[in-house]
Amino acid sequence: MAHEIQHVSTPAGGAHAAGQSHVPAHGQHHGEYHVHVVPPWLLIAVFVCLVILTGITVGVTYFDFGRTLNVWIALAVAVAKATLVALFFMHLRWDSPFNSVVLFAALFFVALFIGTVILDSKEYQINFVPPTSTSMAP
Amino acid sequence: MLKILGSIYMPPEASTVAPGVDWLFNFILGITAFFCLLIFAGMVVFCIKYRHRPGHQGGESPGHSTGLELTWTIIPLIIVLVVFFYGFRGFLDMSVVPPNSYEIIVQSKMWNWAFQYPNGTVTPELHVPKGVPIRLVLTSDDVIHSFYVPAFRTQKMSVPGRYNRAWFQATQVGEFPIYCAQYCGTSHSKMLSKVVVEEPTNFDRWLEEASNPEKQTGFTPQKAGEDIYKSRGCIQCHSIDGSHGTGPTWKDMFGSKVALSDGSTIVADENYVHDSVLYPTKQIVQGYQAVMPSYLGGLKDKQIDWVIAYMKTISEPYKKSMGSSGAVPTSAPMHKDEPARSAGSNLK
Amino acid sequence: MSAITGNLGLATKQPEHKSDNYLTHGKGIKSWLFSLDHKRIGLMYMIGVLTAFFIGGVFAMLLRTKLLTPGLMYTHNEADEWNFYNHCFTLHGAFMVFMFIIPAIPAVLGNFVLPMMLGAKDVAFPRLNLGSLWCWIIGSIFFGWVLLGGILHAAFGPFANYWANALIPAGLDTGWTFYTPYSTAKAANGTVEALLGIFILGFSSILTGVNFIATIHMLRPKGMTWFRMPLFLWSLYATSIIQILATPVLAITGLLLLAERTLGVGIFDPALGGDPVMYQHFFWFYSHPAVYIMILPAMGVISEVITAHTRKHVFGYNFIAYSSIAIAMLSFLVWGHHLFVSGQSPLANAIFSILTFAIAVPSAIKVFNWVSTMWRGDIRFTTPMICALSFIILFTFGGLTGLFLGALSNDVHVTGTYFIVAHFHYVMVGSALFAFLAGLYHWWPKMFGKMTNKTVGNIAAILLLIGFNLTFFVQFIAGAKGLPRRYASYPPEFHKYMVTSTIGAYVMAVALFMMAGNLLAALINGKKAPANPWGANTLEWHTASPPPHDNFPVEPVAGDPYDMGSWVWDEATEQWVLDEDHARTVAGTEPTVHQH
Amino acid sequence: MSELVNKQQAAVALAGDTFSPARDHHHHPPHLAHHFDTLEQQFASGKLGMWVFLATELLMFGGLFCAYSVYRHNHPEIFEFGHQYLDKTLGAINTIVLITSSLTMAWGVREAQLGHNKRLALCLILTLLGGAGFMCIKTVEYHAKWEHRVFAGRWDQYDPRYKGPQVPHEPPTNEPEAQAEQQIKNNKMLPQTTMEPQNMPTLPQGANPGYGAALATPQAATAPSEAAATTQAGPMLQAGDAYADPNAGTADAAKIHPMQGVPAGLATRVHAEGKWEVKFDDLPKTEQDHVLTFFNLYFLMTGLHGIHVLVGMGLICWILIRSMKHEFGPTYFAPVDLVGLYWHLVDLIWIFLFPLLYLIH
Repeated sequence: MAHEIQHVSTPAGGAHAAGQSHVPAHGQHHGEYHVHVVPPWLLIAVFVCLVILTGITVGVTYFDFGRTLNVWIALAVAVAKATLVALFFMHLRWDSPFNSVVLFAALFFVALFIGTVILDSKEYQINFVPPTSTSMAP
Repeated sequence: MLKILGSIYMPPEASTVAPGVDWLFNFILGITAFFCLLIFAGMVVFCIKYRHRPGHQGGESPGHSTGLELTWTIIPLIIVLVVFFYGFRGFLDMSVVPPNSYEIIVQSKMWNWAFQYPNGTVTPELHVPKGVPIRLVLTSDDVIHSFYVPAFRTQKMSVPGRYNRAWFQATQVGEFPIYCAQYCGTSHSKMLSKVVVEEPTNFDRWLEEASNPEKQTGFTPQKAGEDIYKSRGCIQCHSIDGSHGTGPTWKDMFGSKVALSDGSTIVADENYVHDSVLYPTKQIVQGYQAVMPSYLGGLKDKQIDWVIAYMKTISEPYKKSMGSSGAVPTSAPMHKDEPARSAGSNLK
Repeated sequence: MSAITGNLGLATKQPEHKSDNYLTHGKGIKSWLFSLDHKRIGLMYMIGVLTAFFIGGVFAMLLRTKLLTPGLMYTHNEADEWNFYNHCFTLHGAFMVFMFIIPAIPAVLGNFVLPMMLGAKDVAFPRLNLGSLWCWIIGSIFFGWVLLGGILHAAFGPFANYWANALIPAGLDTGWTFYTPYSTAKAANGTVEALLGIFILGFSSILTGVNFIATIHMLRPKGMTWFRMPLFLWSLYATSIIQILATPVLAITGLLLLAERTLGVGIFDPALGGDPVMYQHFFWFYSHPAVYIMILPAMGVISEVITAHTRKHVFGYNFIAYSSIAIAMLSFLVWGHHLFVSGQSPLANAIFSILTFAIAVPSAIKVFNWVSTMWRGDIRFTTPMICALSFIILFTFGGLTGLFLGALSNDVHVTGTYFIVAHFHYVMVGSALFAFLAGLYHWWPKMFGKMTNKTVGNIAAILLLIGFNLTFFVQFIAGAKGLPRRYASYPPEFHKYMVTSTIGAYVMAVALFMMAGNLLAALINGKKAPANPWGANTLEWHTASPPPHDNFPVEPVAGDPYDMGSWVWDEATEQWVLDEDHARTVAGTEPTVHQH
Repeated sequence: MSELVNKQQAAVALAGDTFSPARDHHHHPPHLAHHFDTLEQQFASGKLGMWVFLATELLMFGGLFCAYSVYRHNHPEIFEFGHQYLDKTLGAINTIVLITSSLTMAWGVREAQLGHNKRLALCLILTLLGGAGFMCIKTVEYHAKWEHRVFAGRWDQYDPRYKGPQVPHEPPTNEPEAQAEQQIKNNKMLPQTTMEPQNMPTLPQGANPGYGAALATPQAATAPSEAAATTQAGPMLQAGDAYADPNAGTADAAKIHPMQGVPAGLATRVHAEGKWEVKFDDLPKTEQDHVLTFFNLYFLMTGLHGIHVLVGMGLICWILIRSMKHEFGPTYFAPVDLVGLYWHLVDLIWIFLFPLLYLIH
């Protein structure tokens, strides 16, 4: 895939950047500024994929694969869509990897939260039948 | 030796799990004391030896020592795993209910406890036989409370909307306090009760008496009716001071004329009360909703008779019609000018 | 003009500063309230959190005074008395937790010190920083409104006017944990305002966290690799992780509670089809990590203070740094230990118990490393050092008593009692407050250019330590004996413990007033502070006291932050001066001199 | 270590003859804040900050997803029943609308990077239209729920005059006993199973009508009590014996875990040929409450999402005004990019909400 990479010089480039790069991790040439411009065909392609996936996820509901499988299919399609949006619309594909780490950390902790609370779900009793005052004291 | 020491900071050991808990407590206390001494001694020695003073120079020392640091990573890790193991084992003892245990339902409410025995008797204090595993099923009417008996080392929240369970087996005859250990509002600190541990034979005798008021000393139908009024939920909706509740007040009701929602009028006699308790939707008093639950199967006819007897003692029309022959009971209604508010209603 | 830039291990000599510093850089109240300068924002935060601490402290004294007797102390009616007590402990908890301890070290000391430790001019997003301050102010106004409303209600009773009753909150009596269904169905009419306040305060915390993470990632100076960062920065970084990942869960929990209380949406209230234990899961998913928001930065402060005042390189830098991150990660996995008796499944209990023990290990590592740092040091008993030593004592106690609570069978006995109260006060007050005081005394000369009085400070610190132990140690015994917490009235057998505890509280109050007075006195007639009064080598000591508006006239280059040999005591000027020869030896290279 | 030193020296060498140029404010590009050295550093910081903030947003929605997961995990049939009130078609249209607005937003970022402020403004206007369209469709849906009397919370919280749900008219009966029984039914959450044993077979094994049934007839409970009262202390179980569920196999296991996953009324009226036989209005009050749990979650999740859409639209307006002033170009487009990130996150969340709420099979 060929991507347009724009090399842009900052107006007062050389003078500034010279040296004082605060970010040891970044090895770019000083005074140049890498801007990744997403080409139109890619944007359209991602959009078309998203529409198709939306169609799939709606279409799937007309078939019964069983309660569990249907949920997982729906979630898998949603994850695929979300990945497309994050990678291309949100530029993660070309971004500093640490931003992806942040996203994954957030998803990990959401999963941890939900997973652990569900672990306890056998204990939640929303069909609880409260004893009435007929039979119990105040 | 540890037992004597423990009595300084622990309540009496009155259940089968208590010695185990206390043993673990003392074990951790030992670990705590050891590490505290180690760390504090190190601090004191260093503070004295390396204090800044004329002529003292701070020496060079290694910036780290992986061996040393791994040592004080791994040793605490082992210690905490050991503590976890014992804590977990003790917890299993606490949560695995022995089969065939005696079940008591604990129901909490702001701010009192009610204990229901298998025969349906409900008491505000918990009586248990010694040496019998007691299984508690806890639930709450309103907010979260926590059933806590320090002497048994037993605690479990009683949560509305679910049943929690706990069990214990008392090993000592005596009376032990029950606390509510989860904050539950104004009178949280007075949500106290006690557990009375008795020999099994005494317990059986007590239960028989408790379930049959007629056998209790000082039994009168009026008093038994008042107990039912207080303990079986009537008090929540029916006042005895004339104020409006969810249901009509009992003050001066018996023997008076009652206007019903269908426009008719009826005299509140024995039949009316009896029917209202068992089939509450049959006759709705004007201005009230049909919300009262039926006590069909919940109260026996004899118990309803006691309630009626109690209602008679707080009804002026009835007493007048009887030529005020009945003595005024101790639980006489408050004065008419009293503000129409029961003691509990101004609580938030 | 020539300037010397340092080399590895060599501090940067800053040119003599002009008379202009950040305190005098702008004039007028607006230049403070809307300042983008991280130092000024830190000071504004300091005024705020100390006010919250004072209010919370007043409530604490009211509580302890009431507990002198199991009967009536303030009123003639039990219900009023108990309600008053319940409101007091709720507001004590809420003010102390949400408005004092959580923002205290990160937002005050962190804001002031973090960019300077990085040699930066400011945090990454100064406007966000100001936004964080204002979130704190607005959130606190909500709590102030709850407090004021409570007073109005107590004074004038239920209002005749419908709107007055609806709009003026009637105080707050839910406990700071807001357990449902009490908070949504029964509690006093100030819960909504308080929840809004917590929601907004949460954003203050989140914005600080976002700022610190971006700053530490992007604004580290030349020479400062991750493992050359001062340990305070490691602990702030770990704290920020918790702030950004846990606080939003508090926000959504608060919103759900609000929806439940105002609209009758039933997620938690069983009467509406919810489950109250799920609320506890939600709440503690935030509030347990929040305990580490309080204690992690405190540990960072102690690492700085101990090294500076023992004049020793910190022992086991890597272990301390890693343990900060380990604590931050593990802190998310232990919330269930607050639910051991609330009906959680036994499996979950076991998992949470073992993870709770796991988190004890990194804490233990830190304590051992601090003590080892003192070995062969040159210990100076300055006020920050006394506070730090007190911290180690109290944190050891608080941490080790956590073992009692992590052990499942023991926890069943002591949870919900005064044992818990004592345990978390040892950790939060004993440790976090002492660390905050240590940090204030340590950086006060940097903040205001004035030295504090050592004698008064030391006496106050020791008095505080004594008062603290008097107050809370007996609570361990009362708790083990079975006295539940939040009791307005108590069985007579506990009277002696309660009285001892109250006496201790008065001692603490006196000590805290001495502490505060000493700090204020320093502002008025304190000795002028040099740039580096302690001879510490982290970058904030390389600039003037108080620092200029932009922190560093010359961008510093970071070396080893704990290389104490770089600074030597100059008898003539009675100041610590930079020993360039030493620094050169440590670095092993010649310093580079650049001509401009 | 030596490698590090070399790197540092290289960095110092790179500094060349200019030391600390960042101090010279007048040399700064107009959008570079004083505490950053380069625009790139500033942009990277902004982007990192935005991602960290998005992480907090994810955690915030995580709370709602958590509540959703727990309730759906325990009561799938309630969700299946409830979701029939949601319009799948409108949901799908809304998904497409939001995806389209995401496309125009991403395109807008591209135009900003290239410095085409006019085209950027056009993209932003299209994005705004998408957001507005989304909210309009959402309003239509919300209105339909309101008409159906399904919404977050309870009527009496919105309308104090509301006097409870309209109970379907029941033929009056003169038999007081029958009335009482009817009333017991109304007071119990599981009326049929308590009073009409013929409904029992539809419940799975192990399901128990619940505690209320046992308590309602204390006489029945007296019989086992005699046996229990004389029970001797059983030997304490060895640790680990019945660890998985201490109550498994005990007589009252079902009391402790009453009704796992089976709301009585709905289970007895499962849908035939994809149609539910009962409507929301026909359900007893207690079951309506359960179904309302689904709608509570629906309104909370879509409501919070809708608030985010509105905030996003506000931010886009701000960017739009700035783009009209031609402020953006190759060296300065960070605000567009960051607002874009926020807008895409809103899209991301909807991508999950749509199947979870609308497409429950």
